[in-house]
Amino acid sequence: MSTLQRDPDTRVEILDEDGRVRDGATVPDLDEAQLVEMYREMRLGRHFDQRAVSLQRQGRMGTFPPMSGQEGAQVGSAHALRNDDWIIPSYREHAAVYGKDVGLAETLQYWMGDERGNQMDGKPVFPAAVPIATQIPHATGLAWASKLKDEDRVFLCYFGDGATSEGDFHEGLNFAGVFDTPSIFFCNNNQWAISVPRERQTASQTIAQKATAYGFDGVQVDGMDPLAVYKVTRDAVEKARNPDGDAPRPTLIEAVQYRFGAHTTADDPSVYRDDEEVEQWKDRDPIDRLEKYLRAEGILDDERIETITDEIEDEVAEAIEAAESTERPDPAGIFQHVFDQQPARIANQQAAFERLRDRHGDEELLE
Amino acid sequence: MSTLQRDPDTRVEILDEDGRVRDGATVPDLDEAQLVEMYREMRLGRHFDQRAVSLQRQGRMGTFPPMSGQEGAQVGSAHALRNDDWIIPSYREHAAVYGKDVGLAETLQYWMGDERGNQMDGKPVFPAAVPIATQIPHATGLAWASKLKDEDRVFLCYFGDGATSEGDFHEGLNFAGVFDTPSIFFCNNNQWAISVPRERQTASQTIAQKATAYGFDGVQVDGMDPLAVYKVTRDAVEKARNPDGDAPRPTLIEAVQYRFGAHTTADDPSVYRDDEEVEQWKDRDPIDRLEKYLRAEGILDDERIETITDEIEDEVAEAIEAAESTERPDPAGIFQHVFDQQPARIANQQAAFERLRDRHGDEELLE
Amino acid sequence: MSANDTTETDDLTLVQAVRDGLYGEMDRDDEVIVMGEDVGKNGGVFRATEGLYEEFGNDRVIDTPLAESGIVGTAIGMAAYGLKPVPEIQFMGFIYPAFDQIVSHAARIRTRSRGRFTCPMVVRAPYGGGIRAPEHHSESKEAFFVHEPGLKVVVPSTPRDAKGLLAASIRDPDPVVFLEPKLIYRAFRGDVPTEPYTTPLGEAAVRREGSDVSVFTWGAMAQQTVEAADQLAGEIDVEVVDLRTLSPLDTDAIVESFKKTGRAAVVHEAPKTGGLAGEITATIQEEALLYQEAPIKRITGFDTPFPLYALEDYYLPEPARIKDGIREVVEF
Amino acid sequence: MSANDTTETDDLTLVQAVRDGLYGEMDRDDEVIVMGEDVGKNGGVFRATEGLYEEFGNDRVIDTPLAESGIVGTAIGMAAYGLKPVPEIQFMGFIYPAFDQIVSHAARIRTRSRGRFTCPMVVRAPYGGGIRAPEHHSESKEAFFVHEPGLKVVVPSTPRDAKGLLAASIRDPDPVVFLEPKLIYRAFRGDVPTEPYTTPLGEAAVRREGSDVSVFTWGAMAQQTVEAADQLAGEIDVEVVDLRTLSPLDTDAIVESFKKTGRAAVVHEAPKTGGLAGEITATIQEEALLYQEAPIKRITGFDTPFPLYALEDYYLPEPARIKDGIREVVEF
Ligand SMILES: Cc1ncc(C[n+]2csc(CCOP(=O)(O)OP(=O)(O)O)c2C)c(N)n1
Ligand SMILES: Cc1ncc(C[n+]2csc(CCOP(=O)(O)OP(=O)(O)O)c2C)c(N)n1
Ligand SMILES: [Mg+2]
Ligand SMILES: [Mg+2]
Repeated sequence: MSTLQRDPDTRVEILDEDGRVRDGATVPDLDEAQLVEMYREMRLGRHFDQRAVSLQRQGRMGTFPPMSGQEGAQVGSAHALRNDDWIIPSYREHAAVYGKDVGLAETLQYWMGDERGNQMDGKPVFPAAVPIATQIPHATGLAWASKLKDEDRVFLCYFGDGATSEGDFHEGLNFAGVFDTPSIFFCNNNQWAISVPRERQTASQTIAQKATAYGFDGVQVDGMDPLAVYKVTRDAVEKARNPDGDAPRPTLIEAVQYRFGAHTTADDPSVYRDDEEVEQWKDRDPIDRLEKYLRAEGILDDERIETITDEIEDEVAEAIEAAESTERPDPAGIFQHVFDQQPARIANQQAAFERLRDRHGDEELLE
Repeated sequence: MSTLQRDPDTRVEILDEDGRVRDGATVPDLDEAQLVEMYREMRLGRHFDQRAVSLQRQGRMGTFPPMSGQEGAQVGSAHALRNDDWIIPSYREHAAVYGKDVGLAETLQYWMGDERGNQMDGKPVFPAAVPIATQIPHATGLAWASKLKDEDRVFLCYFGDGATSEGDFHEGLNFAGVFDTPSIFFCNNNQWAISVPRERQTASQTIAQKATAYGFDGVQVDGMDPLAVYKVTRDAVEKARNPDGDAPRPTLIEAVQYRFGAHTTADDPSVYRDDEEVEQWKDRDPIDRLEKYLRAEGILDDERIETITDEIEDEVAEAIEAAESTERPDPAGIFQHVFDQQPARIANQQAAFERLRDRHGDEELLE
Repeated sequence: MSANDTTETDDLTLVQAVRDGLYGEMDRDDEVIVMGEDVGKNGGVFRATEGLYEEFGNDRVIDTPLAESGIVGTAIGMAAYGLKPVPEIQFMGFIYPAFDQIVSHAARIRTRSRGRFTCPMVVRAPYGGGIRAPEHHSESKEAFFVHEPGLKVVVPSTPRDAKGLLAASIRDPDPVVFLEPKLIYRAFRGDVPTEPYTTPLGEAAVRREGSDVSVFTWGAMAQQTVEAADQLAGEIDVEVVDLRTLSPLDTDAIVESFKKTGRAAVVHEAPKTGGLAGEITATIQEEALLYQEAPIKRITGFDTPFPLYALEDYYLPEPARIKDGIREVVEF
Repeated sequence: MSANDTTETDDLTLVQAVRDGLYGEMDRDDEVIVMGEDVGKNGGVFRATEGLYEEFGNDRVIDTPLAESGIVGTAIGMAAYGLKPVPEIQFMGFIYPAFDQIVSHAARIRTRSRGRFTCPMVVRAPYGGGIRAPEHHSESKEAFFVHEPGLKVVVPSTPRDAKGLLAASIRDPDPVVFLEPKLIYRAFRGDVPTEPYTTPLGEAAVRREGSDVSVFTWGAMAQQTVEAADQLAGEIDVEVVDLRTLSPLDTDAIVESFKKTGRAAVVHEAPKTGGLAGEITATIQEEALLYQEAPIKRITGFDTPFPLYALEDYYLPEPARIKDGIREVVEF
C-alpha cells in the first residue's frame, strides 16, 4: 500500500521524459505482451483521435472531445483492472473503454448522435456521462451494490479536474468513504476545464489532497507515464478488492497530464492558452516515452512499430467504415425505451408522428 | 495565526471541564464587561431555549430547534465579530443572532410561522436557512460582494456537521478558496444530524481537515469552551480582514460540541442515542465552565448571578409577550413581496381571495 | 392481484400503510433497499420506515449522509446494478439538490442506453402543506416531475392505495417519484389488506360518483374535495376523481368522467400557473371540447411562495373555496 | 425607452445582441457582474461574453469553478448584497445542479425576508435543440421555472428583443431566468439599436397579424411558426404571437388575439405533458371559452427524452408539423 500512503504532493513517477526508468523507481511487473498492448492501445487512441477530429471537420460527425496527450492515463489505468471490474467514464475516455472491448465503431456511433453507441451490451462499462461529475455518485452506487452482493469487483470512475468542483464529486466520494465501497476515483487532471486552468478551479495545492476530506488515500501520479499510472491504479485495485485490515477501500488518484488538443471540436484553445505551454507538455508525450522505454528494453523495434502502425490504421479505418455504414437509427426509436411498457400517450404521439411522416415524407420534414 | 495553522486534529482548548485554565493555554484578552456579557447571553440562550420548547409543547408555537449545549460556540464566535461583520446562520443560532441585535421576539415570531421574524431590518444577519448547507454559497457570495466593494467586513457562516456532506458545502468553500473571500465557515459539530452520528456522516477523522480540500486553514476547537471559541474565531476574523501576505483569508472552524436536547421539538432522541452519552457531554456544559471560571476570577458571585437570572427571565418573558401580542400577519401578505411590482395574475388571485374571505369569513375558511 | 372483500385487513393510517408496503416488498424481494436520512434506527422522521432497520439490518435499511444528490445518485447506480432502491427524501422541499440526478439520469438511463440499463427506483417524499411545519416543508411541486419524460409520478390519498401503489411502484421497472400527502399521514385510518398486493399505476379512482360536474384531484386535496362535494350534495351532484398516478395520466378516466358531466374543476395545492390543472384542462379540451359546457375551473394554491404556517391555511384550497369554485362551474 | 426608427442601429445576430446587451448594461452600471464557466478570457462557449473580460476586467467578468449551484448560490449572496450578477449557465441541461438555489432561494428571498433582501440576478442559459449538440445540450424546460412563484422567465426570439429584454431583465429588481434559443443564435441578423434600451418584460409581440387562428409560441419556434404561417398564406390567415416573457404571462395579449380568431395552437419544443401549452390553453378557456371554436392544438416536443442528434430534427416541431396542426385547428 505504500505507493498510496504518501504525502499527496509527492507524485508517483517511473519513466522520465526520455522514457528512462527514474532513479529508485520500480517498473511494475507486466509481461512483454501486455506492454506492447498498452503501447498499441495508446497509438490506436492517438490515431483514432486524429481521425475523429477530421471526421468532425468534414461534417461527418458532431462535436467530438479529443484525448491526445491523455492516452497514458487511460490505458495505464484500464490495464490495471480485472476483466469484470467496471469503468464508469466521463465523455473523453475513448481509449479506456476500448480496453473494456467497447469497439471504436460504437464510440463513433455515439458521437454521431446515435444512442445505440451508448449501449455497450454485456461490457462492464457505464454509458458516457456528459453532465460533469454526475457519474461519480453512480459509480459509488454501482460499487456499493456490488459489495452488497458480496462480489469482489472494483469500480473505476473517471472525471476531470473541473469535475472536482461539483457537489456530486463531494457527495459521491463522501458516500464511498462512509460505505467503504470498492471504488477508484480517477481524476484526469489535464490542467484545463475548457478555458479554466487548474489553479483557478480550486485553491487546494493538489487534487489528490482532497481525499483527506473523505478519510481515504489520495495520490498524485504522472498521468503521462503509463507505467506509473498502471502501478498506482493496480495498488488501488488491490486495496479496493482486498482491503488490508481497517484500511479504507476507496482511493482518489490524480493523474497529472495535459490535453494537447481542443476541449472539443467546438473549442478554440488559442483564445485562452499559449502554444508554448502545449509544446512543453508535448515533451512528456506518453506514447513517445513508452516507445523509448520499450525500444531500450528491446521489446519494440522499427519493424514492430511499423506493423502496429499499419494495424491501427486499418482498425480505425474499419471502425469508421462500420460506423458510417450502420443504418441510421429508426425515427421510431425516439418513442422506444422511454419506459418498459409504452404508455398510451406516447403510443398516440408515435402514431401521430408516423402519420406525419407518411403525409410529408422524411425529406420535407427534415429540410 | 498560529492558532489556526495546526494539525487539524489538535483541538484548541482553554478552559477545562471545571472551568480552570488549561496548562499552557492563554485566556484571550476580554474585559470583564465582555466576559459577563458572554455569560449572560449564554444563560439567556439556555433559558430562551427552555421556554421556547415549552411554548411548543403548549401548542403556542410550531416546531422549534433547541440549542442547549451549543451556547458556548454561538456566543463565543459571535463576540469575535466587529459590529458590521455579518452572520449567515442556519436555523439553530438563536444566541448568535441575538449578538447581532436580533431580538428574541423576532426569533419567536419566525418560529411562530410569521415571515416578519426573518426580516431583521438593518442588522448584518441573513435570514435563517432551513435547507441544509444552502446558506454556505450565499455566505461566500456576500463576502465576495463585500470584498469587491473594497469593504473590510468579515462574514461568518454557521452550519452543522451534517451539512458538510452536502454539495453546497463543497461548492461554497471551494469558491471561497478560489476567490479568497473574507469568510469564516463555522461548523457546529454537535455530533448528530438528527439521528445520524458524526462518524456515519463522513469517514474523515475530523471536519476541520476538510479545509485541506480548499487550500485554507481548518481548525478544531472545543465548542463548549466559549473562550477557546472566541480565540479561534477572532484569529480567523483577523486573518480574513487583514490577511498576512499570501495567507488565504477563509477559515473552516469545527466547534466540537453536543446538542443536549432533541433535534427539534418534533424529534425523540431516545430512539437513537443513550442518555449516558448525553450525561457525559453535560459535564462539559459551556455555561457551568464559564461560570466557574468567572467566579474563580472574582468576576461573578452569587449575587450578580442572581441579578442576571432575574434579568434574563424578564427579558425572555417580555419577548414571549411581545411575540404573542403581535398582531397576526395580514393574510394579504401572502400576495405581497413576491415581486417588486405585483403582476396582474397575482393581483387577480388576491382579489379573488379577498372576495372569498368576504363571502365566508375567516372562521369558515380556517375551520 | 387486487385486494377483495374476504381478505384479512388491518386498520392503518396512511403512513402506517406506507410502512406496511415497504415491509411487504422488502420481505418478498431481497433486492429492495431502503435508504435516506434517518430512515434507519430512527425509523424516519415520520416513522414511515419504523422497525425496518431492526427487521432487515443496516445493509438493507441504510442511514445515509445528509446529501440528496448523493442519495439519489448512488441509488441510480444501485438500480442500474440490479437492486431496487427506495430512497426517501425527508421532505419534498429538499428534493431539489437531487433534481439533476432525477431528471438527467434516473429518467433517461433506459433511453440513453437503449434499454440496457434501467432504473427500478422509487424516490419517496412526503409533500404538501397544512401541518404547521417550518419553511420549505410544505410545497407541492409534482408538476416538475410530470414534465420530465421517463419518470412516473404517483400520489396516494388513502391507506389502501398507499400500500398498493407503493408496492406497484417498487415492482415497476422504471423510476417512480412517490409523493406522500403528509397532511393526511395520520388524519384517518382505513382497511388495508395484510398481505402484499399492488394497485395498478396509471389508473384513476372515482371517489364519489356524480353527474353535474367532475372534479379531478389527488393527494390531501382528495379529502378536501370529497368533503366539499358531500356538503354540496342536494345542491350539486359532484363526481370526484382521484387521479392517483400523475404520470402517466389516466386520460381515459378523465375524459370519460368529463363526457358524462360536461363540466369540470381541478383541485391542487400547487401554484396555479404551470400546475397540472393546466395539463388536465388542455387534455380535456383536446379530447372532449364538444362536451364542454363551462370553463374548467382551477382551484389551486396561489402563484406565490408557500407562506410560513401562520397563513398556510389561507393558502391551501379548503372546502369553502372548493365549493365556490364548483358552483362557479355549474352556474356558468 | 423603446428604440425608434431614427436610432442608430447595428446589424447583429441574436448572440451578438446578447453580448451587446451585456456590454451596455455593464457599461452603465458598475454593479452588473458577469460570472460563470468560461465567460472570461474565452468569452463564453457561444461567445456571448466576448471582449467583456478585456473591457471590464476579472472583477466584473469572472471565470468560476465548474459548479452551477456554487455559481448561482454565490450570485444570490452577491445580489442580496447589492450587486447585479448575471450568471451564465453554459447550457440549460446543466442548470439542474443549481435548481435548488434558483427555486428555493432566488425565487423566495424577497418574500421570506418581507422585502428586505432581494435578488436582482439574471441567470442566462442557452436552450433548445437543433444544433447537433451532444447529449443533455438540447432540452427546453422553461415550464419548470414558470411554475416557481417569484421567478420571471424571459425568452427572446430576435436580436432586437434579445438586447432589450436582457437589459430589462438586468434592471429588473427580481430574479430572471433568461433563456436564449441557441438554434437561432446565428441563424439571421437584425437591426439592433446601438444605444442601450429596454424591451419591457411581460409583453408579448404579434409577429404576424392574422384573423383565422392564433398561434402562441416563443424562442426558436417563433421563427418556425412564422415560416409555417407564411407558407399557409392564402389558405389560412395565421396570427403569430411571440410571448417573449413566459412568466409573468401576457394573458391580455393571449386573450385578445384569441377573441379575434376563436382558434388557437401553441408551439413549443418542450415535451407536451406539463409543458406551457397546457397553461396557455387553460388560461384561454378560463378567459374566453365562449369565443372558442375548436380545440387548442398543442404542437410540441414529444413526451420522450430529447434524442441524440441523429434524430433531433424529427423531435422538433418544424413547419410541416406546425402547418398540419394549424390546419387541424382551422378545419375542426
Ligand atoms: C454540469 C455541467 N456543467 C457544465 C458542462 C459544460 N462542460 C462540458 S466539459 C466542461 C469542462 C470539464 O472540465 P474537466 O472536468 O476538467 O474535464 P475535461 O473536459 O478537461 O476532461 C464543461 C464546463 C457540463 N457538461 N456539465
Ligand atoms: C437539504 C435538506 N435536507 C434535509 C433536511 C432535513 N433536516 C433538517 S435538520 C437535518 C439534520 C441537520 O444536521 P446538522 O447539519 O448536523 O445540523 P444540526 O441540526 O445538528 O444543527 C435534516 C436532515 C433539510 N432541512 N434540508
Ligand atoms: Mg480538465
Ligand atoms: Mg449536527
